[in-house]
Amino acid sequence: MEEARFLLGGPQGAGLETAAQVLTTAYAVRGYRVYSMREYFSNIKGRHSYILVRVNARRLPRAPREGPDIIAGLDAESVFTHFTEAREGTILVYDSGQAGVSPERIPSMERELRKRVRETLSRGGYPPTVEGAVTYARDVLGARPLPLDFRGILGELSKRLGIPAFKAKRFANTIIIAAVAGLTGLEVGDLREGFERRFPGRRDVVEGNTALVEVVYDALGDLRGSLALDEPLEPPGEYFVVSGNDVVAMGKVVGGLRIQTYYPITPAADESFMLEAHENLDADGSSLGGVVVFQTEDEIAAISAAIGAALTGARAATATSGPGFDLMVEALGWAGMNEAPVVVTYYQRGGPSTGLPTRGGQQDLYSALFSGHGEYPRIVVASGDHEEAFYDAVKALNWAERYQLPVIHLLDKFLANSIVTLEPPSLEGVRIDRGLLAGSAGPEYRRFDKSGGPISPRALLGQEGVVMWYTGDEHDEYGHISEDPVNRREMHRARMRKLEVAASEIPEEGERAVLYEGGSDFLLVGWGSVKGAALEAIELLRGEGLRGSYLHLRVFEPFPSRYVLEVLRSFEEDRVIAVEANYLAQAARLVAMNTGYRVARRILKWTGRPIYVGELSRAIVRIVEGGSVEEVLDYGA
Amino acid sequence: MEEARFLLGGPQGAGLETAAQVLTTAYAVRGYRVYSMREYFSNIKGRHSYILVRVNARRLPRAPREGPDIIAGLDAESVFTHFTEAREGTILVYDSGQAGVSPERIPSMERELRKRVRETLSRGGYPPTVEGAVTYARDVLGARPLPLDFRGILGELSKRLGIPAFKAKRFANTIIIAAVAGLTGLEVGDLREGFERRFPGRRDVVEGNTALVEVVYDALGDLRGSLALDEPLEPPGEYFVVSGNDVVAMGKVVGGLRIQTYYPITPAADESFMLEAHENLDADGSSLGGVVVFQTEDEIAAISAAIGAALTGARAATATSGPGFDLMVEALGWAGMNEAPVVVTYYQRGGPSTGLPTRGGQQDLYSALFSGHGEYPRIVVASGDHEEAFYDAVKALNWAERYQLPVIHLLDKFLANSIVTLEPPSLEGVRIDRGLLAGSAGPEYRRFDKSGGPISPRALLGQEGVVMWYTGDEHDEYGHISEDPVNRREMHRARMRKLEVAASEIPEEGERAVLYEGGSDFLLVGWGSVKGAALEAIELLRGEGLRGSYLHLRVFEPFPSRYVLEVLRSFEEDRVIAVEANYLAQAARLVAMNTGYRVARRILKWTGRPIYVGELSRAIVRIVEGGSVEEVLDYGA
Amino acid sequence: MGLRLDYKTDLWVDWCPGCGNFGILTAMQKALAELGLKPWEVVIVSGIGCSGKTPHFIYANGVHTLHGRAIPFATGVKLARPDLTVIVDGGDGDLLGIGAGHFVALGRRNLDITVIIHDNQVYGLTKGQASPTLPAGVKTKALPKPNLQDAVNPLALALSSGYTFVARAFAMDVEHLKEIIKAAVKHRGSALIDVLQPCVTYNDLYTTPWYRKRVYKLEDEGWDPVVRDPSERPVKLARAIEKAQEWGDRIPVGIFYQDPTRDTLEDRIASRIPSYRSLPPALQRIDSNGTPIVGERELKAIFRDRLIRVKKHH
Amino acid sequence: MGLRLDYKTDLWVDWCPGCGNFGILTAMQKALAELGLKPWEVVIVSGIGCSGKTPHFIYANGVHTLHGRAIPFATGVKLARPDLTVIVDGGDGDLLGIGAGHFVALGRRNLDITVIIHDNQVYGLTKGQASPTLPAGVKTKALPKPNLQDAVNPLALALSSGYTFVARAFAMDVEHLKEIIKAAVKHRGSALIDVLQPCVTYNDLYTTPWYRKRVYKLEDEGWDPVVRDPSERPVKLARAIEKAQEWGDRIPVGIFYQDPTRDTLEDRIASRIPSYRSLPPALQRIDSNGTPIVGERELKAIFRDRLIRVKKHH
Ligand SMILES: Cc1ncc(C[n+]2csc(CCOP(=O)(O)OP(=O)(O)O)c2C)c(N)n1
Ligand SMILES: Cc1ncc(C[n+]2csc(CCOP(=O)(O)OP(=O)(O)O)c2C)c(N)n1
Ligand code: SF4
Ligand code: SF4
Ligand SMILES: [Mg+2]
Ligand SMILES: [Mg+2]
Repeated sequence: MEEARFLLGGPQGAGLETAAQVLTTAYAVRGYRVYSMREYFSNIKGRHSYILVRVNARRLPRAPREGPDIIAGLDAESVFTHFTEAREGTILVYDSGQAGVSPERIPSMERELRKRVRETLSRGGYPPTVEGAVTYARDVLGARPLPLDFRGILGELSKRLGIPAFKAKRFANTIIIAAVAGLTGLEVGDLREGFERRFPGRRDVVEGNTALVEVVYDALGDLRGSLALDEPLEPPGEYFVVSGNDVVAMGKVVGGLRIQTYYPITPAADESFMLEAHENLDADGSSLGGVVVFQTEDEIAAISAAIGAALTGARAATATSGPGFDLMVEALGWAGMNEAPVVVTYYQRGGPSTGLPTRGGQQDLYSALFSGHGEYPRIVVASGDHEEAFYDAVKALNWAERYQLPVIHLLDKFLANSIVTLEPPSLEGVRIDRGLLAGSAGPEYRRFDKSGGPISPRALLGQEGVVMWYTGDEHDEYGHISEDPVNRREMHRARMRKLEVAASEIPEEGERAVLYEGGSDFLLVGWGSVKGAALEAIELLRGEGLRGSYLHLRVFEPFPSRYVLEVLRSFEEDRVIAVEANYLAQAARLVAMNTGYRVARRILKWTGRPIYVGELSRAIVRIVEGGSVEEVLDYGA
Repeated sequence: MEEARFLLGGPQGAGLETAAQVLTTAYAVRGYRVYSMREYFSNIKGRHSYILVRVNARRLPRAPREGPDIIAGLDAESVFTHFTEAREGTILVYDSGQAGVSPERIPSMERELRKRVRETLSRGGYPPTVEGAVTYARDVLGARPLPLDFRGILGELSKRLGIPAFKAKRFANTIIIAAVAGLTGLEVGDLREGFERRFPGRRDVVEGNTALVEVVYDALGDLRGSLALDEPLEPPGEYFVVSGNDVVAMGKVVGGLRIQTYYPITPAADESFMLEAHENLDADGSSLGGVVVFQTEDEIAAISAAIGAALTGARAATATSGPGFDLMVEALGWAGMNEAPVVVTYYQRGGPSTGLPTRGGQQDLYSALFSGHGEYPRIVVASGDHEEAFYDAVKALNWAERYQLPVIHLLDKFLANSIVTLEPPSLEGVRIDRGLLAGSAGPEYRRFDKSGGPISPRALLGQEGVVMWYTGDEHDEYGHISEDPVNRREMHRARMRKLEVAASEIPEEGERAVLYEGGSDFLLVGWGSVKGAALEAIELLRGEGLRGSYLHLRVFEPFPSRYVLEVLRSFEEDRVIAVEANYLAQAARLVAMNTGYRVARRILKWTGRPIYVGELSRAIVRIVEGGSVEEVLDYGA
Repeated sequence: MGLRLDYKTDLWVDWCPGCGNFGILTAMQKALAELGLKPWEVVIVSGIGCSGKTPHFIYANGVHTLHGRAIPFATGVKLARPDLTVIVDGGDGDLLGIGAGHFVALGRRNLDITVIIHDNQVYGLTKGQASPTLPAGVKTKALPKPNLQDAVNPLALALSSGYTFVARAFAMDVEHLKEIIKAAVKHRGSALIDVLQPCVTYNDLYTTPWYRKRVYKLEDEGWDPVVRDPSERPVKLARAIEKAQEWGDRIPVGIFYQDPTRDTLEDRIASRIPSYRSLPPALQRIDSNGTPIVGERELKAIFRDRLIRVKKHH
Repeated sequence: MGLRLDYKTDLWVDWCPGCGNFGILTAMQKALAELGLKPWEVVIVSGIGCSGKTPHFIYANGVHTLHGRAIPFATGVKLARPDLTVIVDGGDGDLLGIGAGHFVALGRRNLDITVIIHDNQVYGLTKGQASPTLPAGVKTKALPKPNLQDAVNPLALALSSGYTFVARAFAMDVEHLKEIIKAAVKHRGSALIDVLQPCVTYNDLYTTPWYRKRVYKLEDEGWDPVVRDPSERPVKLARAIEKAQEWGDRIPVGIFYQDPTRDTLEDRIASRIPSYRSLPPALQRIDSNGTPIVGERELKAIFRDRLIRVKKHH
């Protein structure tokens, strides 16, 4: 088969994150393309967590998709949470020792789910136990149960390694990793490489895990390799195995970032962690400098310190998510007023308020565009996948300095926490653009000199022989406070006009919006990580004779109004569909604001879970063929 | 004459604010309607400040208007700042002792203005002195100079009162108050009442001022009463003499506010000051309770404490302006998520950032509507004048409780700091609406019970026999954290649907938008304190044969889309003009977002000064008759 | 779920097994029960973090607010209903990092609120970063490199800010902690309890055994924390701050300082608004059957200083 | 306007005549000149308030930031260019009210920044409301009623937060203040100077004559603020805090505490990033002629732990 999909579940803290990394690495070693995403609670230990992995022999999968080939549960809760996701042929791996457990005996399970499970099973006449759920999956959905004796397997491990049982238990999560790997035909050595990557220098852990893989492989018997994948097609020599957080960090390093400030918050903190782990830029023994990663006392301090650093000429950024961004809003306005180049990497999660802090969504577009009192220019760019995220991170740093303004780089949890095999990005054509610098400025220097146009030559704090002033008050060319109405009229206009300059320089077509043409039966309009699901759904529907296109919005400020309107008008109005992971269809409403064009059909999702390819394509069909105008999606546990 | 207009200038700290209050009171005592506004720097002492007063015998003036009948300057800077505003017949009162002063000798003057004054005078061949400016005003503009010997007048005062000269000097600002009053025919007793109001219990101050009025009246000689006003038409028995800040405080008291939290900021703080000064609600000896006015350590604490108080059932609000609002954004989202009824009174000033902290603008509409991550319902209402502000303050408190959400009440500095004679507002039809309360809730209570619709019965923290939970996380009906996708889908939807309920209950026509019909030659579309200038400009143009209408946008969320679109479509597209005190035409762009209708013509101003009636009407003519599509206004010093 | 007086909810407590928060939770539940308070007379206000979940596990009113903002939310509740018992639970990051400004402000006010710091030296819920109570140079489990920033001393900070009750306790000594919570709640004024709370998942330095070896009780050494006369304040305060520095082989727990001689913010408000105690903001009537209590006549009376009577026929 | 070394700008200083800020301004200008620093090597960072305008009146780099945020902005400047001299000017509201959290955080870090509080007990620029250093019960000019909230002691707060140089001075004694500023700038680590600054317009209680009668110099009494060995810290700190409580008939000014034995944040960063001092963030090259220094090869080298080599032909 070309692709295999599997879902691995277990309690938070039991190693699901490790599983994602180990499996992704192991498949990558073999040259497969892997996409893996993770769902978890805002909890450190005990609540249910799972990963969804797609391994493909030809190309990188782009989004979660229903219908796993394998569902593997570490515990009873995993079975109860996911058994309804099985389809014809799905192999359901579970611990035979848990067969009799009922939802009532699982305190970590949420009330609502417990109730639904009971209802589903009792409606079908099945007992409310793991056994019952597995049988339901088999009888009703066509799944193939694969009970494994976890206790026996771990007993075997403790025997082989000569370690006590409680120590063997620590390797439990490897049972399901190994089951998946074994079923799909991975070799022991591939997995071993995954463990070596994950636990560098910890031989005992690697050995233990490898031993357990062997035990499980034995236990699989005939089934081993039964879901074997096709040989991968011409893989390149190397892959980065990276999350969305990771690629942004890598992009920032290429883009010359030298100070990253942050206050811990999900799902942004891992980016700073990645940077800190690589703070010394050592390449083959020679040092290219260092990135100062600075944990502040709050997000107000994070953005303020980033701005302070930016004024000295250091490329500076901060990364956060909604609650933190809210606190940055005031200082963002200061940066706008003072033409300070600063980048805020903004990871969307489920809002409002603390919301669903470890889940995803696309609810923060308004926040990125409009938060903050007063009017000032900012650039807002949203990334749709790992590759875009990498290049956008570089661009954001360039634009910030070229136009001397804050740039907000929008991502979301779906992207941040999904791990892929990424071809090492080409840096051909990637440039560092520091904008207009006043390298030879002297005592007559005026920081906000507008005589040459809205963009003033920029000197840096600490630059020899130059002195300058900054203030959040309206100011004159020197940066001193001025309340004069004529100065105000011109200064405010000059600041705002920088956006016009940016608009004239950054192409609408291809850079600010991208049309993926596939036919005129329908047009999806989306942004951010809708991209993956949209493109795959379009492909899926092509198989069913529906030919659609996707308009991917990339830069929201300056908005690509002309091009977007042109594209929209080239489709039948009732075939244009907004797709967004929010309630309000924010991007669609922004299209109306900027072009007057109202997208009247929409597919929305706000459960905190990503949009799946299947549910999206079914919704498209209901709109295009069924006349529906709004579809609300809710797939995923 | 029916109306007199005057401009009084002097250094900050020299009593211009007092002048506005005293004069307004004095005219009110005589039954006139007065509108007075004030411009001042972000400075405590020394920089130039002025008031613009319109006194009318028939009706309340609504906006600043060019062409003062009197310009009275306390100092040379006032003359230099305002002499170009004189027109045919303007009486220019100044200190003859300052005649020789040049701009270079006035350190408080801003560079830009100094340069313009020099240029204006030298172009006309006048010397760069007060004398020169006065002569310019006379020769070029037709003004009538009225030099007064300030030193002599104060000398006379010190003689009459038997006080030393330096003490007499403290009364200096009364010279221009008296000059204006004398020219327009006010009696000494009227002014005296003004002083008594302003300085309650301070007899010596009242006496000194009154004596000085007499001295000045003597000095005016023949000119006394030369600008006498018509007798006022049927004045009511009483007026409130109040600023925009004051009326909001009064509205809040009527609306049942019991806790106001605040952190000092211009131009919001005066509202809290007004409340604090009236914290004991004493009416005719009997106490109706008390309002706790609480100064917090910052705006984050202000909103947080207000929300905390609101949960107990106390009506709670906070007041701030842009920088403070930015800091409130995160907690506002918490209120949205937790369906907490809280009111934020949001006074717009000149942004972005610290901007023009004592000047005005309408740049914060986006901020009020969209600030904050995630999606949650809020109501945003904007007041156009003092009367609206009063009733909106009551409404905001009602809506907050009825729909259980944050309500943002938008005002601006122009309104906040202008003082008018207000007819005591009728409270007929004003109700207190506490929404759905769970008065008899018991142990089974669920705070977020949605079984009866999106609005849940509300119990109060501390209510006997009831216990409840709140959290900013997504939650179940009890208020406990829930990450279940189905619960999430429904809870988020229910919260957002409250806005639909509000939309169905608050009429679009008349309450969310008001059409002032005057003809179809043009339609102005505006909001907030554009109202006054728009209505007067329309009236002015009617005299010139142009008949226009005004669409006043009042509630921006829920937006009156249907009605607004209907009104807009009933006008020729090229006769529809947005009028706003900002750069982006924010309200017009919101119209497009909500209706798809793009208002293509606009009149904008962002100098921090209010829109004047004259400049607005001229800009309308240029658009309607001259084919212009955008006009940028900049009148006012 | 009927009304319960043991202060327990039937939710699953989702902290890591062995977490010090269990000790704090139990101590709070016992203290509230022993104080004989009704669940609806108590409001537990928390920030965000592992600690922030506490109110959900207590059967009393619970307000789980924002990261760092528990104190201002609690302040609003208390100002509107000074008769309620208001307790704040927060993490060290929550109260001493992002919320340090509010922490200081509460001390200045001496509002009658009890603040409990769940002091685990890490940011638990965001996976183990250094918190403001972790010393420089040490490296707990989840840090990629040793900590760059130094620790603040919660007791010294509270004492300098004006808290009138300042104590430290150990989460694993539930009985002792419970007694300190009771004393703090009974104290009139702002009270701070810094609770040493082992985080089994991320803090591998300050563990339960580590503390057990070092902790000793102030009262066992005859420490007298009480200010009996305002003149004693400077000296007792300085001594308490000095004592608060003690850390290492011996770590004192107990009440470091208690000053019942200061008036509370509520006292000061009541001196300005006489009806404040009997009819606090939340309990006042504002309407009668929908008609505002402040009608046209009352409005004119309250704001009479802004009302002008027009002189007729002059 | 040519480059000037007397640190004066030609702007009109728009404070009220007689304002204590003039003393602070003059002392700063003199101190900088006497320290022999070049104007471009100095960055003055301020918050919002009357005090916030200070940088505009000094001929050196000036960053007039947001209310309460001068410290974090300054932190960013200093981290990126540790070789620059960074001074923060803020009001008491600015640094101890809205900015108190950052104030505490700076102490924890011991970053080499000097913080000057313009302590006038009021919010000057917003027209005289009570600031966090105004005691409860007093009523300055612009308050409608006596102050409800109590004062925080800036010195005690700084000492508890970890500042390694803590001093108080009187704005009207320019010479003495100047010397203290010089000492603070020379000190390696976070330094705090609380300057008693009369506000002639809104503070009619703590006036210049009031202070003149009370202020005395610590050094005249032989006060020894210096920590010579880390073991002295707890005692010297406690003594300094006790001394800081003295207020009333006698008010001490001078250096209360100075601890040169602690490492600074910069030291700690340099121990992790060896090139930090020689090539701090702002001075590193990031491109050569527009081409990123980190190219494809370097990217793979730096992130080699994330790079997987595909096994061919297995
Ligand atoms: C404004 C904001 N910033 C960041 C976060 C992310 N966050 C959640 S919990 C937490 C820290 C928790 O540490 P602590 O306060 O010590 O509590 P603990 O989990 O250790 O009990 C942070 C930073 C947030 N929720 N809100
Ligand atoms: C976020 C924010 N809130 C409020 C203000 C309004 N504001 C301007 S200056 C000031 C206080 C000034 O007091 P202080 O810090 O003591 O400085 P001073 O004027 O006394 O020097 C305030 C609250 C602001 N600019 N920003
Ligand atoms: S992470 Fe630490 S503080 Fe949080 S629940 Fe686990 S042990 Fe407790
Ligand atoms: S208000 Fe006070 S602090 Fe501000 S300038 Fe005037 S005297 Fe100085
Ligand atoms: Mg913690
Ligand atoms: Mg101050």
